[in-house]
Amino acid sequence: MEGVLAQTLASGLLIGFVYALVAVGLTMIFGVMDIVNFAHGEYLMISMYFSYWFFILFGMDPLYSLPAITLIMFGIGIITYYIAIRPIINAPMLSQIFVTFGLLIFLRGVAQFLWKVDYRMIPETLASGNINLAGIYIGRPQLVAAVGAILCYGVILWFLKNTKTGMALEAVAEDKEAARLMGINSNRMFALSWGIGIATVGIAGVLLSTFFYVFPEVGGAFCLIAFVVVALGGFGSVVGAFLAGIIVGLVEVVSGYLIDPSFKFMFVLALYLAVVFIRPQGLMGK
Amino acid sequence: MKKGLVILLVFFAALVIYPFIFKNPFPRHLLIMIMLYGTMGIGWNIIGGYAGQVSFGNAAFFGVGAYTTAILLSKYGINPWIGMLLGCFFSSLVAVIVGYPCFRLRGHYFAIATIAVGEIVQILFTNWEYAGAAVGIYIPILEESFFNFQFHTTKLPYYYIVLAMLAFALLVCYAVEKSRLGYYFRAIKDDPEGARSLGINIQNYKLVAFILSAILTSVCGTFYAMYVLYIHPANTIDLWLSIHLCIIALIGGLGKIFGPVIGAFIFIPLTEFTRVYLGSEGQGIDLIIYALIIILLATLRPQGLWGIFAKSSS
Amino acid sequence: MLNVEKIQLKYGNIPVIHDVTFRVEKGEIVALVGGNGNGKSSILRGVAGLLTPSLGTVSFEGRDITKTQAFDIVSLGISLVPEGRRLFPSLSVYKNLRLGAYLTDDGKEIEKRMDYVYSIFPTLKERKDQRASTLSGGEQQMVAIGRGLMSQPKLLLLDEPSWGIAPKLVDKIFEVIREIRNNGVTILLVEQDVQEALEACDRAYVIQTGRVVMEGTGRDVLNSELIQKAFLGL
Amino acid sequence: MNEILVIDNVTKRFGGLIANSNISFAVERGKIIGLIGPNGAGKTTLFNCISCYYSADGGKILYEGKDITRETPDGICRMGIGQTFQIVRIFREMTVLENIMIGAFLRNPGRKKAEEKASEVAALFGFSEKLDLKASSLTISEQKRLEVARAMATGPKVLLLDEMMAGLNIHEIREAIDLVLKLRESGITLILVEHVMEGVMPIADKVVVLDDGEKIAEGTPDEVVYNDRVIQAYFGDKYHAKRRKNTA
Amino acid sequence: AQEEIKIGVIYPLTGPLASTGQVLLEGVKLAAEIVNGNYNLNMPLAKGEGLPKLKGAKIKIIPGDHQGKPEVGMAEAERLITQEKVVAILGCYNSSVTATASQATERYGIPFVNESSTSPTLTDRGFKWFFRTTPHDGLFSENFFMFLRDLSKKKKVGANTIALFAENTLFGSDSVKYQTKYAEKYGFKLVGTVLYPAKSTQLTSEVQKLKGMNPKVVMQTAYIADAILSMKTYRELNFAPEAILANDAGFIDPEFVKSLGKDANYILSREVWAKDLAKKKPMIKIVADMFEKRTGKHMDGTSSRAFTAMIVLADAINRAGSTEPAKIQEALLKTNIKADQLVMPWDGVKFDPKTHQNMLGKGIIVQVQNGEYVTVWPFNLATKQIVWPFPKWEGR
Ligand SMILES: Nc1ncnc2c1ncn2[C@@H]1O[C@H](COP(=O)(O)OP(=O)(O)OP(=O)(O)O)[C@@H](O)[C@H]1O
Ligand SMILES: Nc1ncnc2c1ncn2[C@@H]1O[C@H](COP(=O)(O)OP(=O)(O)OP(=O)(O)O)[C@@H](O)[C@H]1O
Ligand SMILES: [Mg+2]
Ligand SMILES: [Mg+2]
Repeated sequence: MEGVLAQTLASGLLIGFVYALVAVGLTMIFGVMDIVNFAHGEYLMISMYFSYWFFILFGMDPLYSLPAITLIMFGIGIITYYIAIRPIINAPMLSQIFVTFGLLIFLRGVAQFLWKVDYRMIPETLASGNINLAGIYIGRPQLVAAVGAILCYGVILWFLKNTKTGMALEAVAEDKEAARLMGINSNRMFALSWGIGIATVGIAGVLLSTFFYVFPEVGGAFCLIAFVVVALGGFGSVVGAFLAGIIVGLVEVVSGYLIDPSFKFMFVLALYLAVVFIRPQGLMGK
Repeated sequence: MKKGLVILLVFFAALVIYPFIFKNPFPRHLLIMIMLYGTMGIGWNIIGGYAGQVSFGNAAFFGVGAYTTAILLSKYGINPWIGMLLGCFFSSLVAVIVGYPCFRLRGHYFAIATIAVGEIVQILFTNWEYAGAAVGIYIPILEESFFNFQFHTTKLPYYYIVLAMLAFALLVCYAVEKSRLGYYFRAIKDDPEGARSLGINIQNYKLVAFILSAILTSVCGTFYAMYVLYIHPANTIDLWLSIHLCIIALIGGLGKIFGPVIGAFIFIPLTEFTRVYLGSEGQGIDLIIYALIIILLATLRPQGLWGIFAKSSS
Repeated sequence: MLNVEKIQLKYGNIPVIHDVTFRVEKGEIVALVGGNGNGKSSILRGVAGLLTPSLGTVSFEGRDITKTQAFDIVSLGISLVPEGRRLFPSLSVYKNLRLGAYLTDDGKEIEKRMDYVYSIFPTLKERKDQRASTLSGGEQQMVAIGRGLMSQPKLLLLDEPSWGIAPKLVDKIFEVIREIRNNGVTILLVEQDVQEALEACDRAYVIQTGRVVMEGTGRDVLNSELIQKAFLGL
Repeated sequence: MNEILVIDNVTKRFGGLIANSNISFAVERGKIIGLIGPNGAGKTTLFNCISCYYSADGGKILYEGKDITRETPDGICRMGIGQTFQIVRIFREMTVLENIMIGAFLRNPGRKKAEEKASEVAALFGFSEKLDLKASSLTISEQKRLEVARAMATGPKVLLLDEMMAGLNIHEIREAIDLVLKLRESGITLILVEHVMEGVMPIADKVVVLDDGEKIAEGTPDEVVYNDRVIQAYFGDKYHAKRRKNTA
Repeated sequence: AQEEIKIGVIYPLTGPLASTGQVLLEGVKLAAEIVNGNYNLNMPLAKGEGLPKLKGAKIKIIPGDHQGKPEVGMAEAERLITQEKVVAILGCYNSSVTATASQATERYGIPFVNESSTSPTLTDRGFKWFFRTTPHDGLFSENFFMFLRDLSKKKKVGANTIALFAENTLFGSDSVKYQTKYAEKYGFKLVGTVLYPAKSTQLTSEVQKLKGMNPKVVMQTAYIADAILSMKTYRELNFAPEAILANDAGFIDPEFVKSLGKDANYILSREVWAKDLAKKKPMIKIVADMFEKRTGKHMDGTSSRAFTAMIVLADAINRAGSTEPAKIQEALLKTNIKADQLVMPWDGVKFDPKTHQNMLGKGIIVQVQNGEYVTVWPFNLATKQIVWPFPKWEGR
């Protein structure tokens, strides 16, 4: 029994890291621009496809194609900003939601057009297999993803806290006009936050592709969880998203095991509600 | 404004005559869906557009309305019209239970909370044996009559019922906008703290908006159940439904009485036609075109299309 | 140093500044005075690049900056302390000040300027970790001024620096204005305390309904009938 | 019972910082009270305690003899205490008239009535020409005035005004003074927080001075102005010299 | 010109089930092609072009997309009937959509032939115009236990403890209901049931639970997404019961083997069809090859059922000799297609006069061996020996 519980906790923790990794880009973009990117999951999907095709076409293992895909996704993020987001930067919140929602449908449509609706999966990667740790099985891909998540968070936090650009991002997030008066090019910062946000979800996609299937709507489920993670952690808080991702993973897996998997997501949502009733700004929000 | 009134009358006259010109069920169905979504869009607009509380959980009210009617009718033989009223009651109850704690939340926190509530309601219904769980409820087929809210040979009565619902929703919305409520809602949307300092109990007024919204949506749930005669959790309490309501209000114009009507008149045909004419090969082109239209609308007219219509009518 | 030629400024389609011309020489304190809503703040916004003139030109040190973006103008050495403070509300006092020196990388230099700001407003030092939004009104104004000083501009645009400041500290602020001018900073000042402003400045322009209606040395303007009647009500 | 508002030993802390420490004073009906003190002295905090945006950590606030310490801000307004904010809060997306109407609705539920009342108030505050402008297009000082008008429209018995005269020139301050006097005439009790002495001293019936969260003086303007402690903490040495010059 | 007979076909052509919808549509299209063209197959209407009793009229397929949404399905049915003037409708895969679309056909008095919605309730409604060719979940569930009984007789394996694992949608919960019922009837011990929300991002707690129950057989019901994910999770958590007996759907989806590669091996699934049935019925291979040539995909139980439904419908229209709905309905009731005329492993097609359920339908059990689905039950149709038990993950 204990072994099973330990296994459950370990599994929850691992998936929690993945959730955190998926969510970090969302919270970042929100933190800087106050925009909830509804299409976040679709970028995850796109990067999973990239990873898949790099594997199929060039035989590149996801772990090798990771840097290239991260860069490509960074570029895609910046392009997205200049084409779709910049025109609505001053529009009301709902119009912005509307545009990112349009992006969501657009990207799904493109994926469906290019790659059909089939489910695809990379059969075997460098990360495949599992490790048996004192009776606890840990999937190696999940482990790799978890390590990736931690590294990614480390880098982002360091970047935000210790670089001038990080500070500028914070300033732009608070008041973009005032930031301009400090000599900060707010547009460039916004573009950068999209670049980083999409690049991180790109990393998440590549790592996810080592153990999860991809199809044009794969983003949906992850995106919803990412929303909850971001809100639970506190919109805009990177540390919050990290904690919340782990909590959501644990709650989902443990409640699924101890209570009833049919209700596992309900427990996650109920947890969110419970937390914000006590702390309306989420765990770490401002 | 006189001219506006004339246009309104012409609009309704056209809606009344429409089924006599289009006798095929499909165009009638299309209009029924437009008006149904228009009604729900108005419901959404009251909480989301006027009071500024972006709800992605309105599908829960739709579901409660549909389920209340379906359960009462299929299990106890209770007349669907009574089911409609009770549906409103239960929806309002849900609105109060949910709204009371959630209205402390701001902006996106509230939006996500409403998603959570909608999803939780869906999960509950999916697992609730009594309500048919995932199988849902087949509504017993009764003799065709207005009393029974069932019509098998023609869509006409459904058409006029939903037309009446739309008119009712517009009236409610008009009454709200022109009264203190409407002003208060807008004030709360604009600056809740400021509103508080002027003696407005913002919690209560948000709740009033939510209840109105719930009632208008719940009525549509009942209608849907009686129209489709089969409901299950995935098609009645769906996050996408909530999102579509929001989009409809946005396309038309937030916080404008006619916004959602215009929104529905554009959105529903858009989805239908892209699907019918572009979707059947499953290549996603329909989605791409549809998405581009949405993005363009949001970018070029963030304030909604209402303005264009307003200009030409005044 | 700053030459504003016949500019027109608009909000949407409504022009609020018409054909305004003025100049600021190096080392001067120039004041813009005028009643409420007459467009003083708009002019400063125009110079700082937050509003782009629809007509006319703005040039700084001989360079045309009419169409230059606000953040590039800062790097030329113009800094605006805006009306309404515009702090970064959830950042600490320290970070707000630090952002004032965004274009500077030299840590020592930044510390030096920071110390200077703290020496003017000792309260800020005590509160350096407090979030700006929880400061009292006057404290926020101090941060706004301090932040403007942090960039060590060649030209400092001050929009109503004494707003919400206690009388004792107002005196201090005007002392500081003179002091930094003596250190070589040029100042363009908008101030409702007309008396104080005109006494402190070298030259002044009177703005009414978006136009310059009078210019001259501070003393002349102060003694003019227009000011005496309309602004001081004597 | 001529004291409409009694502040009784009010204390408010923020973490370790004591923003209001045992403050007590009484406000008489129909009077103008000036509340002054250096930046960060705790004036706005005290306002927020009275209007119940903060709940005081200690002490009581009595309004017409009733303890209101645990009321809500909207409840307070309905009881007859209106307020403005130090940092303007107007309904930016609404017109000037609509802003005032929101206030007016409190005692005039009908739209027609509210509109009439609002126009009346608008005229009083000099907004007649600007009724249909979007509030966000007003200058900041106009926005402050709009806030006062809005609060006025709720028909308050007490008005708490936080720095309504900031950013006005002498001429405009005189107009503001006239307005305040008019309000007092109509029976309203006013508490003004100001740093613009020209705006309070001539009209205040009583001045309360805070410093560092404590009340350091209370009295008529003349008493306060020559109080050494107040001069030292608040006015500064130059104040009297300047005052003499101006009145000369 | 030649007369065309329009038949409406409603499938989830966009949305989450689009891939299945496309396969279904292809199956129907192939059937129409065989009917319209001249093929030498022992199948109704294959020989000779078009429908002989209607002067060689050809079938024209009008597709409709329901996106998995019931009201859309209903609207599509109405549109197809009234605007496109179709004479009959075929669809809709998702039981919930079939439920509403068939209400529309019932209202308009148009025959509806359902090929693969397996919710038993559908034929309990007493509809006059609704026909179902496929067996439903009740029957399929029973097949599982018949299989296990046969197996224990033949191989003496005692697979007597069973855990049920299903997504909690219509399909999953219906299946669980019937599996529970038949477990009791056939004397098997149910050690537990795990229901979970479809399309989960992870299934570790579910698999943990199963592991804790320690069953010999897991009976699983899932669509493709969960099918793939659960297999990955079994492997990751090293869970290998004696058999995983899957309920069709995701486990026989063409993507299943493609995505999982070797990891898909040894899965047992209930099926309605398998390519290797061709060994006993050569016609199957010809049809399957045609399908593969057209689409680049293997034929499977989904497409073959859609194919068969189209043949059944075309046959009825032909026999009716008219496009009048009532005549077609009458002809459908008289349908009697023999086992050897079908690409299915059924005993034939013959509708129950009351429920309109095909009484001769039957499932098979297949196993993935070397990436191919081979028939292992009924033993008389089996082409390969069953591999039992499911090998442990490590040794593979
Ligand atoms: N964002 C805006 N949109 C539209 N009009 C505006 C805006 N900001 C200011 N105005 C208008 O421009 C005019 C000039 O405003 P400005 O703020 O420059 O005046 P000011 O002289 O600084 O006044 P104050 O002394 O009140 O600060 C005013 O009539 C004001 O109504
Ligand atoms: N939420 C808060 N958290 C921490 N400190 C606070 C908070 N609100 C106010 N303070 C501190 O309390 C003290 C009193 O603030 P308050 O706003 O009451 O001053 P004030 O007298 O209104 O000053 P001013 O004239 O500058 O507006 C200030 O030092 C301020 O920094
Ligand atoms: Mg100004
Ligand atoms: Mg204050």
